[in-house]
Amino acid sequence: MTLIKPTRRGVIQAGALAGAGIAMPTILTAESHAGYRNAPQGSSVTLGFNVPQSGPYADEGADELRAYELAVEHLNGEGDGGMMNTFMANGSKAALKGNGILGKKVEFVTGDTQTKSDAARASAKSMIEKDGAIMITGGSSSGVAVAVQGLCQEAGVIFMAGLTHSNDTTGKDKKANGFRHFFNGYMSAAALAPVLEKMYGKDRKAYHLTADYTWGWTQQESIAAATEAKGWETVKNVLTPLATTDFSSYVAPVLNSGADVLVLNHYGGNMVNSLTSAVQFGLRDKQVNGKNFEIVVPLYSRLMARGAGENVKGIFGSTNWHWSLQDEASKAFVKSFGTKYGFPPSQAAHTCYVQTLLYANAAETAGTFNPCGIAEVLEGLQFDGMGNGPTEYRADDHQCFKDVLVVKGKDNPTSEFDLLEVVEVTPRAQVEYAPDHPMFAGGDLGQCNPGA
Amino acid sequence: MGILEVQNVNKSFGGLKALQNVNLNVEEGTIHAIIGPNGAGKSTLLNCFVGKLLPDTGAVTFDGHSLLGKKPHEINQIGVSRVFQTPEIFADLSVFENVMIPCFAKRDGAFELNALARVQGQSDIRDKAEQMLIDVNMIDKRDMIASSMSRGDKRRLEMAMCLAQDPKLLLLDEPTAGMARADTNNTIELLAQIQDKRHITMAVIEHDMHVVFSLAQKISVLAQGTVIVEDLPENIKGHPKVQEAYLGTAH
Amino acid sequence: MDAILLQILNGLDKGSAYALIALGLTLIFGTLGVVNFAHGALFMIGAFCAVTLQKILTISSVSIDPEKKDFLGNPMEVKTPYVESWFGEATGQLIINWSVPLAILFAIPVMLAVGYIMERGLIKHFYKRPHADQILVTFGLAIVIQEIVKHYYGANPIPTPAPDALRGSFDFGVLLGFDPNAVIYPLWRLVYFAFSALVIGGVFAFLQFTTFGMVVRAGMADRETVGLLGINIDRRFTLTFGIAAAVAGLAGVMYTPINSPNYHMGMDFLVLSFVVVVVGGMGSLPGAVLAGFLLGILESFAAMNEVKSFFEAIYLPSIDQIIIYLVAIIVLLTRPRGLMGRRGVMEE
Amino acid sequence: MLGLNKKDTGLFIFVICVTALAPFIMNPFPADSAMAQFNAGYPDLMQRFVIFGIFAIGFNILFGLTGYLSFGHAAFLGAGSYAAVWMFKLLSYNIVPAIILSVIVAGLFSVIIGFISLRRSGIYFSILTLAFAQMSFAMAYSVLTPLTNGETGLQVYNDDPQWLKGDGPDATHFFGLEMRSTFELDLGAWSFSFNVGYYFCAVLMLVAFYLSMRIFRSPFGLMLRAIKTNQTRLNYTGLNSRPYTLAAFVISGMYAGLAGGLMASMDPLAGAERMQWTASGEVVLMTILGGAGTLLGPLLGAGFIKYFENIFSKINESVLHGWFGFLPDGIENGLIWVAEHFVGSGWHLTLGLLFMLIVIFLPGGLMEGATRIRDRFSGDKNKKDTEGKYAPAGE
Repeated sequence: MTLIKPTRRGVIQAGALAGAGIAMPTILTAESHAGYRNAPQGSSVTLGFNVPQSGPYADEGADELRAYELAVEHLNGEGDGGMMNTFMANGSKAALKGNGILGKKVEFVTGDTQTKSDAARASAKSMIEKDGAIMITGGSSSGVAVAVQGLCQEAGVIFMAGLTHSNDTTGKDKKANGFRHFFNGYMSAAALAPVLEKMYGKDRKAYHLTADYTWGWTQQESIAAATEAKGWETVKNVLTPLATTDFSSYVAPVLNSGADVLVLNHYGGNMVNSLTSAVQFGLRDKQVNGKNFEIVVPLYSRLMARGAGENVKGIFGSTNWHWSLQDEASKAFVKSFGTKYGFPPSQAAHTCYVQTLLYANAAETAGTFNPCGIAEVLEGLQFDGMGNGPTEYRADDHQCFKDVLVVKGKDNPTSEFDLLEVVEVTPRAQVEYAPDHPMFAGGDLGQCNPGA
Repeated sequence: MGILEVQNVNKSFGGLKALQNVNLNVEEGTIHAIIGPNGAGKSTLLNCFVGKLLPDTGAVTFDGHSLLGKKPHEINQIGVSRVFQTPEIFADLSVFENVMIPCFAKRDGAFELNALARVQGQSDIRDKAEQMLIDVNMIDKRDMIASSMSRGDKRRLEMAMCLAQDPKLLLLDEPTAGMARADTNNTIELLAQIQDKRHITMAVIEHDMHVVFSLAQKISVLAQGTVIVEDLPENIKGHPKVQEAYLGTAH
Repeated sequence: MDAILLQILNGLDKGSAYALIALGLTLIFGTLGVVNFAHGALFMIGAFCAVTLQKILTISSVSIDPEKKDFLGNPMEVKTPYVESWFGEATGQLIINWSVPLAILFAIPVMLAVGYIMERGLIKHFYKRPHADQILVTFGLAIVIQEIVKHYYGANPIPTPAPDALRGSFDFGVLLGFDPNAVIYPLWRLVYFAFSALVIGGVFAFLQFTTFGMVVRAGMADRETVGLLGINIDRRFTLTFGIAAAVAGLAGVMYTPINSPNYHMGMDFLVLSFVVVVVGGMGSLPGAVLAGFLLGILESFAAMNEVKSFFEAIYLPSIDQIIIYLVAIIVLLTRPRGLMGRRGVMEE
Repeated sequence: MLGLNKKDTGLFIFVICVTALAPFIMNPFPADSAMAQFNAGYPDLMQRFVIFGIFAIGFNILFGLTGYLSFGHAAFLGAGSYAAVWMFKLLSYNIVPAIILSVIVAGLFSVIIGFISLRRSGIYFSILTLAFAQMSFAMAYSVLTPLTNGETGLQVYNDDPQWLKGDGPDATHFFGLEMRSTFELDLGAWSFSFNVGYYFCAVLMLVAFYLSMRIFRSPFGLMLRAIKTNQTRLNYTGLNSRPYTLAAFVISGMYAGLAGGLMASMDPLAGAERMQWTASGEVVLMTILGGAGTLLGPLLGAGFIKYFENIFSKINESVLHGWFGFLPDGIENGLIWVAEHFVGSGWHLTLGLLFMLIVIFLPGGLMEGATRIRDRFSGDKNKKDTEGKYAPAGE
């Protein structure tokens, strides 16, 4: 008889059942010895890849899944090893050996988040309860990331966040079992503001359109604060309903509002549609206050930006990573991904791949799959060779700090993937903030939970 | 004093005057027929009795209550039941259930949340419904789904449903419309029986003179929205005004 | 004033899409008595007709250019559309550039065929079934269509730009005596509105002046009687469904430059178009068109900052999120059968 | 027994047995076999089966009996969930006050929406309920964020007051009995999970099912069926249909609230998507798919949809390779190529196809399929009644 959660009552009930005369071998498994949930048995370890496979972010989810499969291949010693060859942790070569993790072959299960908190949690729960996943990772929105992170905290497994950009994920909703490699709204703003100042000047009036949910708000708050610090004025912030598909009514008043910059705090489909509307209304051909009217998209997703076609040309934004980076790590990753799938990876794929390697390395270093052991290694980990330069997993909030890319829609793309060009790599020091920064305040990591 | 009194009722739709100064008096315990050519306003008048239409002016009182502005279920609760031109029954339910529903309405009023009682446990209702079905000779069909019966049977069922409430007044809107001769005669017999046994007041709107003269104790003739004659059947037959209304003034 | 004019234009534009979808929906409902949850999918198929034509026109011959490198550093494949090699580069590019308007010609036969297959193959068997069954089967069909499109085109939006000549914006205000730059409006959106008006007019004229239309209108008024007249109603039902599908499809084709199409755009419009149909009144064609434009305009007004702050002052923040539903509730409570609905339709 | 007739008692005992033995029934395949992918006997999914079962049973009381098709019932589910999580935040993780409040809140909410919406019937009613639910969703997602925590979903934070918590458990519990405690029974190659939360939900589902049986067989249920078949006659029989429909609406709203409260009790997070029209549509689909107006149908429909959502979506290419690995490469790849369209990210396609097939070939939903199978086995072809739907109340 196995006790997944050997709470007092569980034991009593189990005892009663055994007492009722059901004959069975009574074996206490490694679980209770190991002292943590879903301790891997036998020769393999199971990871849970929880990505959107239906709904608007399905393509992003599919790209994440490709990256995970690649990471699993590399961990198991197949393929060319990708970034495993460049990965440096705390100044020395990473502990990964290409024989799985801690000698156990890496297997995985997949699920569909549908980009809904409920469905994402259901899917993650089934991975934990049914498939015995020891770690959950993935996702393409902050709502889902926060929801699944909370679940993993309760269940006692590690959560390695996928694409989530809201300040809250490592702010007021941070959890001891959750880790985020992706950057956030504050960092986007801090990286963008100096570039915007340089390109468009100090004296600018900005009009914000903001998706009316938590990510939109934190993004808007961040970018408004950062640009105002550079002398810009925020003329107006208009919240747009999430379900909006036609932004014409929100874009139409912009030109006569006295503003000369439009900031679109939108992501994914919202961003494609609002940007298309803005360009259609001729905003970019106009002069206001004697300056060219400009549009800014704080968070770019290359995959989605393709939907906006030529409209992205010349528009500034930020991104976590881009395949055109020329450091060895990025090149190695693009090569192994591109060879396998025939096209370059997205930033979502990159962050997911990196998260998987980081997890594997932490387990290898800690010598255990115990979430608390892994968390201990990840906290304060300094690593490099993962495409973003020297990076640190800050212990206070489990957020990665690294350089941020400021990008611009390319004027003369040479291929369908060649949409963005990196304008500036904003150094880490510029985007760093104190753990108790007001935009991130109110959260509590709590204690690491091993689930048993 | 009649049990149903209609005084000076006027109703017009746009410019069309459907009812003009209609006066009518239905005596308790009688069968009162309302006849008239097509478009005379018979249905409009009936709809004024049951709360479907509100007259422009005038009064309709039943047993001392005004019927104006009341909803159909309220009018029914004070003792007026109605039989429709095409039988309105609960087509998806069994015959027995069809009859039980008015029994519940009689016992419990317009609304009663009997969510945890059992239909099977309501012996008073069941006995009464059974009796009703025996009365209309349908007890052998009690478990049939109502929609699968013949039109004559549906009419019988509808009558049984109305009678289950022991109404003081039964309104019948062309009860034999579209029926075969045999069914018509059956219905006449049934109505006569009911009148005999229960002395229920009935107001019948009818086309078929055979039915009217077999049943009615009094007849009102409606033409162009007004009552032109109200008299005993034997006086109606040769009445010149009635002939004029039905045949026109040509001769 | 100019702000209001802008929002009216926006409203007419949104209203065009609503009206076109609702028109077909109510036509199918009124004549065939079918609640078609796959109608949004028809709109989406129309949009993907434009995408498909664009793909067909850009089918290319591939040659290797050793000068250029792709993202892996290998020699790059250069694609030349066959259209360009056949008609010369300039003409070829012009054809590709005009692929969205050209897609109208492509979409009409496709949509008629889709409508024909749907009606003959599936919907026909559901005329006499309860509305609940119709909802289930058409919803299932909508999912299947969506998934097929997703399989071939992915989940991300696909850019389908308007022709260069119609891409810019247009100083609409100057025509009406406003200051320059006061009312700037995208050309394509004006085209979309004009096109919709044309299609709506065409459908009404067709129903008004042809025998076929008379039968359809009579069928909407009283289905049973028309059945008794001995008219072969079946063939007409099929054609009605085809027309409704074509109208939804055309709405989709022309919508693509406004918002890049994706596989779930039909579902986004589905609920809204049902609200439009019901607000207009079940079974009323003019009602559907009226309600479409009305809701479009109100939605645009609700997005105005002045309106938003007014409603915020009376404790109704984010009025733009709920305006359509709020209007639907108010209309249905004051006018029981919507703006122009008839008694007894879909009230059981 | 319990005021049920013989047939209903039999049905009820059957349902009790199935729910009690669900951990065995849902896990028919050995844990390490290739078919284990189809096992559904893990706590979360079993909880979902019964919780959505409650939701659908309640919805069926409104739709199946009166024919009023509400497209906004998810609003009550969401309201119930929010109410429950607030109780966790303010009082403690004990689920009893949470569930009570969720039923009350959903009940009050449904009185208001029902009172207004029931002034109309048919599709006008459907659109009114849809409009209310969509408004609730839009506001919960944005302006009501202080109450609902918007996109992220309402959850319990460490600094929430939890006045009554004391040193009670840190997870949802029933007077100390933690919902998440599970014990596993390994029998040979098989493994079965018995979860406290599941059994708690199952007991409430059985109560809900029992109540719905009683309602179906009560005079009230008879009136509701009468409303569906002929409202005119009902009014001319002296019955006021409005209070009956409102009562049915509120009862089904409270069922939805109970389901919402239980969802939050099993997993203390309430997301706004729970109120979206797709969620309302899902319960409509469950009920029609299972068989509207039948007692057991909604339960079957709920199980069916949740099974596909949670099991089929998780079958990926490597699982397929595991299944077909024994075949020659060409055939293997061909089969995988076909199969992968229907599983994993293609699970929606399978669901859509099944919706169509079921409604085409089984007009009465899954229940009709079940009845046909039963009749085939018992050889009784004349038996037409589909499990009480048309059973004359007089027998």
